[in-house]
Amino acid sequence: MAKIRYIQAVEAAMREEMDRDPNVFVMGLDVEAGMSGTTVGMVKDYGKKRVIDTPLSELGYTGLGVGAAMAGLRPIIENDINSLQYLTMEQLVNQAGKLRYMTGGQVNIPLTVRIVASGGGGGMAAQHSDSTYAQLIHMGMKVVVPATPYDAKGLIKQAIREDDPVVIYEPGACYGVRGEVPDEEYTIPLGEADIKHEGTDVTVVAVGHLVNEAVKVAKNLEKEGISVEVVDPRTLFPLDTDTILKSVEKTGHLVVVDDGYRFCSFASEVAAIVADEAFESLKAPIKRVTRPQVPVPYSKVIEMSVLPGKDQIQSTILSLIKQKQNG
Amino acid sequence: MAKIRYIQAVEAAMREEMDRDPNVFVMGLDVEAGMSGTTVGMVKDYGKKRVIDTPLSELGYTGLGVGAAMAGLRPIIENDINSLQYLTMEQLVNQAGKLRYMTGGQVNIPLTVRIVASGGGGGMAAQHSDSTYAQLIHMGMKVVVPATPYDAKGLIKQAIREDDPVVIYEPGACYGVRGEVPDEEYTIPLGEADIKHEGTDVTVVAVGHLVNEAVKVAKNLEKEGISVEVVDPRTLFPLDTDTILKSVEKTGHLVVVDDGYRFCSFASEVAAIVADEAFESLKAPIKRVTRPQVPVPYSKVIEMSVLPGKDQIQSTILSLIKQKQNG
Amino acid sequence: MTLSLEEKRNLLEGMLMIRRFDERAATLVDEGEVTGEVHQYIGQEAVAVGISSVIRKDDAITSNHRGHGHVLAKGGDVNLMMAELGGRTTGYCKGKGGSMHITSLDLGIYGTNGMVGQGVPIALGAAFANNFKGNDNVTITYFGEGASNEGAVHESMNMAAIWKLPLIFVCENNQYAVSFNAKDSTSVENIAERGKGYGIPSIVVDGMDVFAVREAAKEAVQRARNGEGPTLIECKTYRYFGHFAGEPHVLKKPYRTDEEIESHRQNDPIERLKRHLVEEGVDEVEFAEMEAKVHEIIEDGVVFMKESPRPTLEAALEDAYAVEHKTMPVKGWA
Amino acid sequence: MTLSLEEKRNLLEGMLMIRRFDERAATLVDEGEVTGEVHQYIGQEAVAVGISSVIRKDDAITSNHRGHGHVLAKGGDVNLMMAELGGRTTGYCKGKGGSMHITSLDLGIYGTNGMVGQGVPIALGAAFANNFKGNDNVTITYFGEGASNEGAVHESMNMAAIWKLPLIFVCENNQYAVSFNAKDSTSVENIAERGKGYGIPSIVVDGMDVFAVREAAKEAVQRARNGEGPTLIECKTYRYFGHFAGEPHVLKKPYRTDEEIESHRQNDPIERLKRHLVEEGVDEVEFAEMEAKVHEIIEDGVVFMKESPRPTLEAALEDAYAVEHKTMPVKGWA
Ligand SMILES: Cc1ncc(C[n+]2csc(CCOP(=O)(O)OP(=O)(O)O)c2C)c(N)n1
Ligand SMILES: Cc1ncc(C[n+]2csc(CCOP(=O)(O)OP(=O)(O)O)c2C)c(N)n1
Ligand SMILES: [Mg+2]
Ligand SMILES: [Mg+2]
Repeated sequence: MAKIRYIQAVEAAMREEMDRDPNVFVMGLDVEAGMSGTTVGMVKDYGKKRVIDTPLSELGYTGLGVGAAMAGLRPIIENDINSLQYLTMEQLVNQAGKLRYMTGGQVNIPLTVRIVASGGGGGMAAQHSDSTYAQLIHMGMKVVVPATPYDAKGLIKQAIREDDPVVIYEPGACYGVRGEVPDEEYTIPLGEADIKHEGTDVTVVAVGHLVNEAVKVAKNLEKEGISVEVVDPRTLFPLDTDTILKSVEKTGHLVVVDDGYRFCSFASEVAAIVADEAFESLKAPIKRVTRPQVPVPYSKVIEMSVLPGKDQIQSTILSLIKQKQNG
Repeated sequence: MAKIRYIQAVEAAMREEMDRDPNVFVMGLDVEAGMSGTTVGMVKDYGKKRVIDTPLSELGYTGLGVGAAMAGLRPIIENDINSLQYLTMEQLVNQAGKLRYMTGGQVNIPLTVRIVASGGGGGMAAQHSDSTYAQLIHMGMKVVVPATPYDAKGLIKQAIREDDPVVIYEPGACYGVRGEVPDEEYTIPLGEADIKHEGTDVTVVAVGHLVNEAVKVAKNLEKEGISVEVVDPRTLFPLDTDTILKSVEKTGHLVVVDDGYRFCSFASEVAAIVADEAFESLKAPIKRVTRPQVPVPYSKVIEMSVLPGKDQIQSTILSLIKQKQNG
Repeated sequence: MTLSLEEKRNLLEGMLMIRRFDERAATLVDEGEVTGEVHQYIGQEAVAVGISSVIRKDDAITSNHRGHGHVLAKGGDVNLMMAELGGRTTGYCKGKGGSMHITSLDLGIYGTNGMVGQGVPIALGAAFANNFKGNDNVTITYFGEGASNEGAVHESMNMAAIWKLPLIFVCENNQYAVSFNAKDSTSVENIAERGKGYGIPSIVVDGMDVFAVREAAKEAVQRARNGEGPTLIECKTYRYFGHFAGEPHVLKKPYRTDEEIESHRQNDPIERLKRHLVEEGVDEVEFAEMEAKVHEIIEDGVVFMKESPRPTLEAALEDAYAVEHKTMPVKGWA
Repeated sequence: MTLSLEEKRNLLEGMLMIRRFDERAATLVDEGEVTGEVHQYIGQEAVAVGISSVIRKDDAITSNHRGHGHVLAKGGDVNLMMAELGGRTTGYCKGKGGSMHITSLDLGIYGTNGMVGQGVPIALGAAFANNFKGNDNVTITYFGEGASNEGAVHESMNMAAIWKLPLIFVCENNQYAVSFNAKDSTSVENIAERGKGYGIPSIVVDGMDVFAVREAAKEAVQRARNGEGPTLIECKTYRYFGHFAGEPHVLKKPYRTDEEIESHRQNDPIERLKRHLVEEGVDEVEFAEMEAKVHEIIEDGVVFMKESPRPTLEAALEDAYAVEHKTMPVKGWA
């Protein structure tokens, strides 16, 4: 068991899969130079055949990934801005996401797309700070958002092996996080949630780096006698609804925490599922902590003001609990 | 008051705005020939300067719309497949949708994008049958889905006048619908819901052509003594939450009906809002009637099986009511 | 031109098959057996047949919305195609894809495609994979002159060029993208001009002349197999009918004159080859026999389709994922 | 070349202003006053200054991530730029846009832009609008050689050509897109080759020579004003520093040698113009005075920035829409 940083877990996952399967290759902008920090030195170890810099042609190289995957390779495409997704939507959603179905199950598309350092907080302004996974979830694409080094390694390895397209969002705010990772090989199946903190009063379903923030809040509130259960879905689609529903059945209270824009977000989905399937257990309104419905501003102080974090999680939980105590 | 078809209302709205404001122009694939049926003869009446065929360059001509709008024109861009949106996402969401904010309010972008004959049901297979509005709502773009000729005319006229980008989805299933439209000029403000059928037992919030289906169901069920209120938000963002909440406060029951894929859909959003803000009024689980999480198949029989319609709306309402009567 | 008479007969039969297939497909639309849009390849047959005559089964193609000809020329089975058009479980895609999505990986057909220009990057990927694997397979990507204005095509040409991929860009310039005349949609006479901007050898050929297409393709294929990179072949051609079967019902005002269409029919690739074969001593009776054979195959296909089952409702929820999950399929209502 | 000495002095001062501005911007990043990424324009000054010297205030530009030079040359105010970089309410965009989004419609600056290649279709729209309005304004769109591989650029070139829009494509070929060498990202020596595929007059100029850029621009502007359509000007240039300020901290292994960088510095556009001016009899003392003046303007800008207020938290929720709604702004938590 070694303690490593998230960014190292990401790299290790790719390297192990590249060692294991010669059909795996990495492609993206500046991957040879290792600009993102997750492919440093890879070109030396795997050669230019498998570590490939692309021109600025996001739609084209995503389509290349689709075709190469259909032909039996296992492309890992690295995008180092969330919003590059927009340029690639057609190939991602309308081709990669549909061709298996449209061909009657003839073709597998084992394409992995990694969104490096996803999210905001870098003082990069709105075009570089989006959260875009809800768009893909809506279209039924497999989406993974690992919060810890352990999850990152296990889920990225599984994503590469999965015979379907999988998009992985690696939150920038997690890159420096350290955590234990086993020395032995392991993978984590898609669609299995993980309870990151057990509790009985309130269920918090959180995504990505906000899982870690929610755990901090849970530990804080423990001291005050409030017992928070933090559920990390890890895979947003397919979604492990059972674990979420079971938790809400126990606690009767739900806060969903998601660094996406509010409307039609993953948070909305979890709220909708629970409002249907665990309605009888609910003792209070379902609360969401999300981005507001505005782009992310450049100026550092106010940037942080639109991004959800620990404070908002904590005060939302407290408002529910207070209601509970009063009610 | 004349009874006209939806498709005629769409055309009339554009023509009136083009007559009113010389800065309005229409651009898209085959608009000169009038392929979509909504621009027939326009080139004769307004000239090639204002009715412009574009090459197959969706990203480029959407960007053209953004720049032209910044420069003071009022472009109407016509896309006759929902999924053309994918190619344009960067200019739509990351430029048009953000530049006002990012420039500190300096620039207005009065761009109108019309999605002609949106949705499925045409036996065109998955790539031509998507529902894509949730992606834009998520990003805070203004989205309108008119269900009737009256709404189409009033909302399209308003969209063209609005100083923000607005995307209008004109459901294919509505194109043949006939309805009354006043002879006098009128517009409908964005963000005002319309109660299409009053009732007291269940609130149905429906979108687009499913509004019309929901009204049929409401009339059906009226005979059986079940009183259904059909709320048509008309504008999905900004959303008239007041009208929805008020209706649920009255009925205590909610079914959301949306021809979008289920996860992170507009239906999810309405459910999430109500599960938070009208929780105390809710007497039963919130039900959603949506597309399932699979692409639309080609084969006609099964195509209809994945698209939500009257039957699913009716049986969902009945299941809620039965629960109510039993509970 | 060192083609045997037998080979030339095959070219003719290939073109005839496409023409009769697409004529029949249109009547099936009228009959309500085929839904959505059918884009007839009629007039352009020499392109697909000429190209396919110099590639192997293990070579790949990607195609577009107007793809029946490409598929047939690459060895597509008429029964399975008809069944797909009819939305039957026996079709290439179990009735889930339809006309614009016929795919057969076994035949190297990486799919016709509903989105203009988007088959091109997919072909780039197939070519990339062949290069990666180190085999000598080539990939053909068919697209229209309209599609050449799509960003995806530009991006793909550049990448194919820099990596010297075994990819052949076949631009079928039939002069229209739906109603939009190529003269108005681009400022250059030849789309082939564009290839130069990527350092791709590019040529223009008479796409109504199956021999000419074949010759150009031969050279391009050789270059690709030798690891010398992509070629762009622009085939000047013409479609005789509407953009899709049924266009006249939709568009009251035609965008082309009857005279224009007629002038291109004078160059008909099938008639030209027939004339050539007659010169070479082939008896016209043979053509009648060929017609009869083709007719039978197609009508058998129609019967096969009509006798095939339609998919069940459960089928609608299958095939989306290789790896399912306990929560899948996610249904749309309770 | 009929430039007066005064005009040449202005060119020098324009280039010097850009260089000193971007030097200072980088130190402000180090000081933590400026967040995100600052992409220095240093080395490329002759391009923006040469182009801007032949256009009017009511002409428009769109720019990219490396846009300070374009903005300054188009008349950007140092105070307002510095304030924007510092995220202050007094900045061009009230601190909401930052370095990559400086916009001033008043000055015809349709924005620097964070997404590579995406300012180009916006410029197309501005040019379309001028054509629509029937005025004689021109639009300049600046983009890198890396951006030239984006589909959006290709699509825009074609549309500009078919509609003969008053748009000038200025490709700044500084030989790298971040770490990716242009030799590897495209197979042609000159991006200008691509223009031919659209029928756009295209030329290559020495982008380190402000006179050469100016001459090329003059001709292009004239053509555009006369309604004769777009031009593509490829400026061969070089950036002296990292892709963004701070790159050396991120990339351990440099992708260019010191020798390579030094060899380009030999061509420095500022030094070249200075030498020319000395030959024309300008006293070196003048340069020192110019430096002092530029220095003062920039330092005043820094002071202006530092003394300006940062936006309030409420401001974060403002400016997204021209037409608000009773439910707006939609907050992210209760
Ligand atoms: C990306 C995209 N844009 C638009 C359409 C609608 N559409 C289908 S075919 C077509 C014309 C294509 O023209 P071309 O590429 O020349 O092929 P042709 O039909 O002439 O064979 C259009 C506009 C589409 N399917 N996909
Ligand atoms: C669409 C898009 N892709 C990638 C990036 C990340 N990125 C920013 S600048 C840049 C390189 C651009 O190269 P070039 O166009 O040559 O301009 P230069 O930086 O050399 O001035 C990259 C890859 C981006 N911002 N936008
Ligand atoms: Mg064509
Ligand atoms: Mg560059």
